[in-house]
Amino acid sequence: MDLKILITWLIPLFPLAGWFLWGIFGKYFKGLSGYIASGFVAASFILSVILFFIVAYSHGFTDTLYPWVYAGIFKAGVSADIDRLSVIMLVMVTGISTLVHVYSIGYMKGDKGFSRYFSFLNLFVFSMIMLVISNNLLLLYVFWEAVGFCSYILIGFWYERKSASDAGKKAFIVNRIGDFGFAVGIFLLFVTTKTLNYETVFAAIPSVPAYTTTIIALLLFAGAVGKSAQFPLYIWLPDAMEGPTPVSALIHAATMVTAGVYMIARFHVIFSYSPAASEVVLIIGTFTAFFAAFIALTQFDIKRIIAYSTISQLGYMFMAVGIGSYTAGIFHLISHAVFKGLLFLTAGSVMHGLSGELDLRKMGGLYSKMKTTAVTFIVGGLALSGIPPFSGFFSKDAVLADIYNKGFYFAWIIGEITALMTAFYIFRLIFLAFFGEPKPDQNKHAHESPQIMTIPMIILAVFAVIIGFLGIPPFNDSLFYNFLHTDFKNAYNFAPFVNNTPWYILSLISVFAGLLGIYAAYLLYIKKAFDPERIKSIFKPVYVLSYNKVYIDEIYNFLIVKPLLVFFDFLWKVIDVKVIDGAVNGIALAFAGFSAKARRIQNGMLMSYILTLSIGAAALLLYYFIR
Amino acid sequence: MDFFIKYLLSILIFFPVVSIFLLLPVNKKNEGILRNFSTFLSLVEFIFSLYLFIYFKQNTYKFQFVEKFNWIPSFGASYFLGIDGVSLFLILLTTLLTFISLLSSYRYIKEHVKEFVILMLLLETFMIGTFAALDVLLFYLFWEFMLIPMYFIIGMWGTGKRIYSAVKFVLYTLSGSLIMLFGLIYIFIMHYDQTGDFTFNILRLYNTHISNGFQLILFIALFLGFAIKIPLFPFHTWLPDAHTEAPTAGSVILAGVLLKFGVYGFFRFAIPLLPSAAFALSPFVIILGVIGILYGAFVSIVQKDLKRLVAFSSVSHMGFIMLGLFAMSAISVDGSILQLLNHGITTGALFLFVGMLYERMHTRQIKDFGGIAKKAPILTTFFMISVLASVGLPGLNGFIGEFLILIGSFHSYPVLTIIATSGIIFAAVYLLWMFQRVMFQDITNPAAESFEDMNLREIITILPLVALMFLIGFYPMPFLERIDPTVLHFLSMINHHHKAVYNAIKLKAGLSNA
Amino acid sequence: MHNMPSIYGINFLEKSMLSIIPETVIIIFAFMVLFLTFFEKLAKRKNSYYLSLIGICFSILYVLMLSGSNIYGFYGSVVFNSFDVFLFIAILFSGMFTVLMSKDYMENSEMPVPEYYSLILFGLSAMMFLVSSNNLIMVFLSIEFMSICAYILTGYIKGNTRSTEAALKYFILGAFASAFLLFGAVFIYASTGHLNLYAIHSFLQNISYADSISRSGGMGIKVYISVGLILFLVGLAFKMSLFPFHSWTPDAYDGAPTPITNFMATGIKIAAFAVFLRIYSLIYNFNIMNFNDILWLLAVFSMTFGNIAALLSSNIKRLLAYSSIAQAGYILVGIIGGGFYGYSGTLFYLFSYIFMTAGAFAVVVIFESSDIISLDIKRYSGIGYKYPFIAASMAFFLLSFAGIPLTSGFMGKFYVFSSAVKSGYNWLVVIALLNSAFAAFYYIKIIVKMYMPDEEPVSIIRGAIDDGLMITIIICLILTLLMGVYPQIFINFANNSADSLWRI
Amino acid sequence: MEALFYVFSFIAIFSALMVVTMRNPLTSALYLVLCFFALAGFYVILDMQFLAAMQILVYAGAIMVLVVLVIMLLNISRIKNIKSDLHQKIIGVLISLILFAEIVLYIINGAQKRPSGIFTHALIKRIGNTQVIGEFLFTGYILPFEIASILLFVAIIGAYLFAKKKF
Amino acid sequence: MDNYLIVASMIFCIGALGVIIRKNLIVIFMSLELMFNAANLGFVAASNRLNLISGDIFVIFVIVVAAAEAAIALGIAIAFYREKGTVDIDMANELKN
Repeated sequence: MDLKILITWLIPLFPLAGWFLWGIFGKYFKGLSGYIASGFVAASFILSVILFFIVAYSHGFTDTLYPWVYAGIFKAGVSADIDRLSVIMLVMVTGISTLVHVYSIGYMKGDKGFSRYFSFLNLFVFSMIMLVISNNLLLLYVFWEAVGFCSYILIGFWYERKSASDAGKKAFIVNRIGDFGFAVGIFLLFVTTKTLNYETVFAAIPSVPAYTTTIIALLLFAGAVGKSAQFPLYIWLPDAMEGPTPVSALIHAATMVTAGVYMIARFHVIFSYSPAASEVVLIIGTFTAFFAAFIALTQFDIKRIIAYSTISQLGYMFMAVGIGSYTAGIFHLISHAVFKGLLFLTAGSVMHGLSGELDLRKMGGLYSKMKTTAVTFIVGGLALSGIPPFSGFFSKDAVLADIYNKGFYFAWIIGEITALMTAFYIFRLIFLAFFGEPKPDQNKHAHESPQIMTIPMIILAVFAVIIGFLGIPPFNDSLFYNFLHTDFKNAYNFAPFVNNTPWYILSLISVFAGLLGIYAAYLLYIKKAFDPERIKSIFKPVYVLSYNKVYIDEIYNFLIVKPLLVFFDFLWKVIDVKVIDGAVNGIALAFAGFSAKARRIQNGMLMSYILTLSIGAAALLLYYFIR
Repeated sequence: MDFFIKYLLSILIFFPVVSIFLLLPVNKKNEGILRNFSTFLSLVEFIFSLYLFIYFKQNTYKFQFVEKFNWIPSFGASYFLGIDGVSLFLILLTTLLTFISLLSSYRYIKEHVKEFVILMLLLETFMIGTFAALDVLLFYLFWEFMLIPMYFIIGMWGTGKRIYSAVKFVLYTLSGSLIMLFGLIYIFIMHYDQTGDFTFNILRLYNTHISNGFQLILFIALFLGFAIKIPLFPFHTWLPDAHTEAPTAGSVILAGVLLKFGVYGFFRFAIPLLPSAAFALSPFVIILGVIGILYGAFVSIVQKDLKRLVAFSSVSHMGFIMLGLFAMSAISVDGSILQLLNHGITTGALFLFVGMLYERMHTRQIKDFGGIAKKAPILTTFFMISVLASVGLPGLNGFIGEFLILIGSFHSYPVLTIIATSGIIFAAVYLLWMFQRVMFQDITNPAAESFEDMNLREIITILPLVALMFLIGFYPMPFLERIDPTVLHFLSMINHHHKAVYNAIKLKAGLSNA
Repeated sequence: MHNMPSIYGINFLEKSMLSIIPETVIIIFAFMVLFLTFFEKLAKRKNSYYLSLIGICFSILYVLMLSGSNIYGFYGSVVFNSFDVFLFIAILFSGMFTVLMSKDYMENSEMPVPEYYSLILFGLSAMMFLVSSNNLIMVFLSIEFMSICAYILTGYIKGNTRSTEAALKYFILGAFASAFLLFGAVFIYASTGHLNLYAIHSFLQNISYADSISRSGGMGIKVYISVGLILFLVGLAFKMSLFPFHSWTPDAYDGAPTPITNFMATGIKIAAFAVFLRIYSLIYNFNIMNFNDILWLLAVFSMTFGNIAALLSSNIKRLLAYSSIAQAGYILVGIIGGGFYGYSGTLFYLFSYIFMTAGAFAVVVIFESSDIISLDIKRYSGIGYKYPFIAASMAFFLLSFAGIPLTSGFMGKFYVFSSAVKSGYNWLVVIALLNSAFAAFYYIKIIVKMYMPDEEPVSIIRGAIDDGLMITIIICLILTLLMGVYPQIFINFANNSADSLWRI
Repeated sequence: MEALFYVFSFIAIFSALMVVTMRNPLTSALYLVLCFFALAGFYVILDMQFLAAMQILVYAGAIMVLVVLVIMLLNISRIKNIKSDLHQKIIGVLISLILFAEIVLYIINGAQKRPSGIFTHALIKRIGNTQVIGEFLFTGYILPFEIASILLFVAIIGAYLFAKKKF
Repeated sequence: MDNYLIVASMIFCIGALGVIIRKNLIVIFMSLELMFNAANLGFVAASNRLNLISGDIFVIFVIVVAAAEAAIALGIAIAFYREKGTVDIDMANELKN
């Protein structure tokens, strides 16, 4: 076998083996399983890097491991499509996974589900790798759901907590709603093109009628909406913070939730041939970005703030892919993976230090107690706010600049406002948690996390600083753009550039917005120039709306969940038991009634028997007579 | 060995009967021997059945392991056995599930053990016979008598309203199958009138030309028999009762094998015999199937009894299978057949787990459980795998079947398929919710504190099923490549017949016009 | 008319005598049994029992010896052909089971024994005469003979008001129905001028031939004969216990000694169906009127009424009585179906019907004791575990009644129903099938009681089970199973006998 | 002959009606005897003097004496008190009328049947009706004759068994 | 022949009427005898008109059967009377349903 093919299949094999090992023999390994699991993922990472260079210096390839489902004309194999997009994703996924694995050894120490945790984490890595490298939609869908399952099981990792298992279930079901659309999209695609292989699908798409393409694209996008937590299916992601924090870092920030963006980038042919669908992507992305940031403004749970920020940032990515700037989207995906992973890990470190405390109101002045954590957190925060030279600056600017230059001004304005809000809420978090007076009761035991946790944080922080430079020179000349763009050359350019505003002007505006947000946070929470309570009361309706997450959960509950449950109960208790089964039992009862009547004929009276007999005889004669 | 392979089907059919005779001399009191010996014999049967798989020739739709002897020449009935890719797997499923359910009932069945094992083995004979029979009368013989052992199993070892359920089960299915018998007799007579060939050989009956109007009537007759067995939506009410009250082994067999007979009947009899009617009525059947999918799922969501929930989920799953079968594209029919196996495996496993929970807690109410995961990690793991397979999680068996069904049906019935697809959401809702309430959260019931994990016997019981879930999920080709030629032949056959009838009628109409 | 020399010819008489040898043997044995009363010592219960069994076996032997022959004896009074062979064997089996069942029953009662057995034997011979009769006089006489034996046997339990009441009801209704039959015979005779069935047959054939040519002749005769046939049918339907003429069935079955109930349910019913089949095949279907329409109604009503009335019965004998009304309906379906296939099916069903009914009644006898409560199906609670073999057999017979495969009941039903489908009586078959699905309920009710008891099992057997009963059950079981699994031999047998119906 | 027919018909029908309507069973029995005599008269008209004699001997002589004997045996005063219900009477009359109407309608619709046999009035006169019947009875109908004898025997056993007080 | 048959059927129907409306066992039995005799009349008339003998033979057997039935009937009547003290058929009401 060719070396690169061997490498390709070894990459998923390691985590798969890990899952299997820890799942079955976990209890014999105990603490060791964490190290070995990390080692497995690290091995995958190293192989991914090798593969990256192989692909970077040669070209992509596809390979089929074995035929999987062949039924009639339907053919799908377990096969990989290795191109630049997938190797970038591979390196990102395995890289961050490795770090999170290492981090988890410290974070999960002493948990009784230690090996179970690593088992499922490995399974997740495996599924994510397969999702990234798959070369047909069926395989993609399989691992699309598989990562959802891993997310489900890891969110509900502490299953004794009702909230945790509820959150897991919610994540799974909401994802399923999106997957429903995704599945229908696949069906339609298959019916239209008679194939699910990327190459053949893409070859067929240009000749497909536009409205069909649009429907397919929208349905596929529905899957992305679910997976990548976009409006209106984002509701599971904040709840998903019930899981262990490294899981949030890996799955709900860096990798799985970005699968939707990856998917649209992967199917750029379909989306670019349907401007309408792309517009929908843009609109949903823009709205989600703003909306999530708006909610994040007033939350007090640090993980939830970061979760809303993730939703918001995913909105940026969708804005990018929605206007056809796939490289910008992927670039933001990568940089976001790094800094958001970092933010979550540091948040986890904070929790670890505060023995699980999440409420911002009970924190303060942690900077002195946990310096590494604080510094890395601030790095992450700066990256998120888009302050140069951190990675967020480059990637977010690439997105916003493209939006502006392609003429989507309204989206651009929203994006900038969102950037402002982003900077505000993340620095509100930083200022409240790490600065100000320490809260006496909570911070007594506050301590820095062990090195096994801090080292991955530091590594990520370093990357958060340097990875942005892949975007140099900014705009469509960058290293990253040039590297990746070859993969998107099939795309139909439905949104050409209409402006040629220089990048530095746009960047300046962005940086200004970011700084303004930070300054506002500074004024409010460090300088205490304004009383936050007063602002609260001024904007009371807005504040309440934001604080209660726009009541979306309640609306869903009231409008959908409750009526449906009542309806289902009605179906069971009335339709099933009363109507259908009632009819069946009613027939039986009717027969019993007939039986009682029939037995009355047989009343034991001889004269009535004689009568029956003679009536019978007369009736037979009569029958012939009237015939 | 040659003899063994040549008469393998007969050996499979009659080996359980022989086993019964081996078991008869055993004293009633010797429950241990009875249990072990019967389980061993069913294992031997299963191993025998594996020979079918080994010696099965793949790339052909032709019937294999054919045996044909005169039986009742006066009716044109013969002892005619043979299997194709579809019945092959259903027979394997039968032998496997019989073994598993015998193994699973060591703890559940406490009294009348001898009667129980004898009835189970008897049931096995009839189930295999039904799948192997290629003669309509022989088929019907096996099909109908099957009710009786099942009836005893539900009625004698069941719980709660067992007698009501057992009687309902028998009467419901009996009425359907008697109407079906009418249809079969009618076709038989019609074939005789046309060709003068007095035969119940299904392969020859396929050539009967029946006008469209008659086809519709006959199809409805056959439909009733098969649809009740499946059970399709408005005919399903026997199922929750029977499943709920039956002992674990009974539920496993009922869900795992008996429900398959309806679909098998459609596949082998109703559709090929009456292709035009099947084409004409397929939208209605599919609508019923789709209603069943949603209805079963909806009602499952609000169930309070574990077994009843699983039972209603069967209604939902069988709806998918009907959708696939009647969409009549190669992909969807392949999927349906595969899904038959999957449903047998997963639902069988689910019932086993419900049985294990019941054995330990003596309740089936969902609210009485909670936090079991803490006490029984192995059980939780396997249970979860089964639940996920039932949900249709990719990588497990349920997904492949459902996906093939849906993708195959989409072409002809896009709207209905979309509605059906939404069933996968609700499957996740009711199963995961159930799983959460039973296994997760904190322990509320003090009885759960002493919950034991699975023992070795139970693990052995479950392991083959879980292994199959993964095998079909990851590598379904050994199954699909055997099913596919049969299905393709099935489709070409009904298309051919359909066209022939259509042309004949057109010809007639043309002549009458002229 | 008759040619005198040939009448007195020796050959003729010899042949004629051959045709009634089986009956004669039975009658001789009946007299022998009866003479046992004269000798105190010999009148012991067992002697008459064994003697009657020997007589029946001899008779069977003779039937088998004569099986190939086709004799037209006593100036056309009787015929002996394969049809008779089949039904003789069926009837003799029924008699044998009755005798076998009786031993245990009689030992526990104070009734005179030899008379009892001799009456059974007389009844048997009457049934056989009825089957072989080929003359309206013979038909009437044998029916009356058979009925009189049955009346006496029904009221045999002295001092039991139920038994006397049953005899009374049976007698009055029976005589009433016989009067109709007789009056019907008047019209048949008046219109055709013949009493011999074959002669009537050929007469009608000529009429319908003439009818087909001229379209005018014979109309009046048709009117005449149809009123005769309808009245005749009333009398026969009474014996077959079809719906409006069924009313004696439950009461007589209930009150009679159980072995005699079996005798009535199997022997009389079969003999009645046999003669109906013969008359029907010879006379009824000459387009005189569409008698199938009438039979159709009778069949549907019988099935439905029998099943519905049986639904709530708690007395097992009454339940079986109602079920036998329903079964008569099913059998009639075969006759309606008609043709070779239908008649053969009817015969097959009749044959299988004996074994399931006799088996079921044998089980009833086992569990019966002097009090009437012993007939309540509640008493069958839990016998499945106490007496596994008997209960399993009972369950099997009940399943056979219900028409579940593997039993003769299924094959019989299948046979008659398919013949009806063949003749185009689709709705009839659908109704019959629905009926049998519905009927399964009350059969299953008994099985539920046996195997899934609510209360503790009631032990009711008075001691060791009698050998005769066990033999009956085993024979019935084997034959019910055999006819359910491999019916071909019996079908051939039935085919032969149905075939001989046409060979005039 | 015609006149005789009507006379006998009248007597037969009238006495038959009396049989079913009289309260006292003894009276009914006597009317029944009268009816039998009328029927015997019919048989004489119809050339069957032998049958007429049989009718009177067997029916009026044997059977009716038996009936009367039984009536005497039973408590006559209690028997007389058995009343029938009115609605039963109405239904009975209705049904009998319908039955009668139907049968008569059939008879009227049916055409006159031409003679098919050889035993004309003259022939029977020549041979003698007793001889004709005897010849037939002992040739063509010998088997029924024998069976009838056994039947009577069985009936005697039956009557004996029923009437016996105790075994 | 028609006239005879009409008379016969009239007697037959009167007999049937008697069976239906009377509750006295003895009278019912007498009514049955009437019905049988009606048939006899029919047979004799028919065989006379058709110039046949077989109908007359039938009559002889009917008479025999009637005698036998009379014996049985009276036996049953006596047995019934002994048990119930009456011959009212309404008292025969133990067997029902």
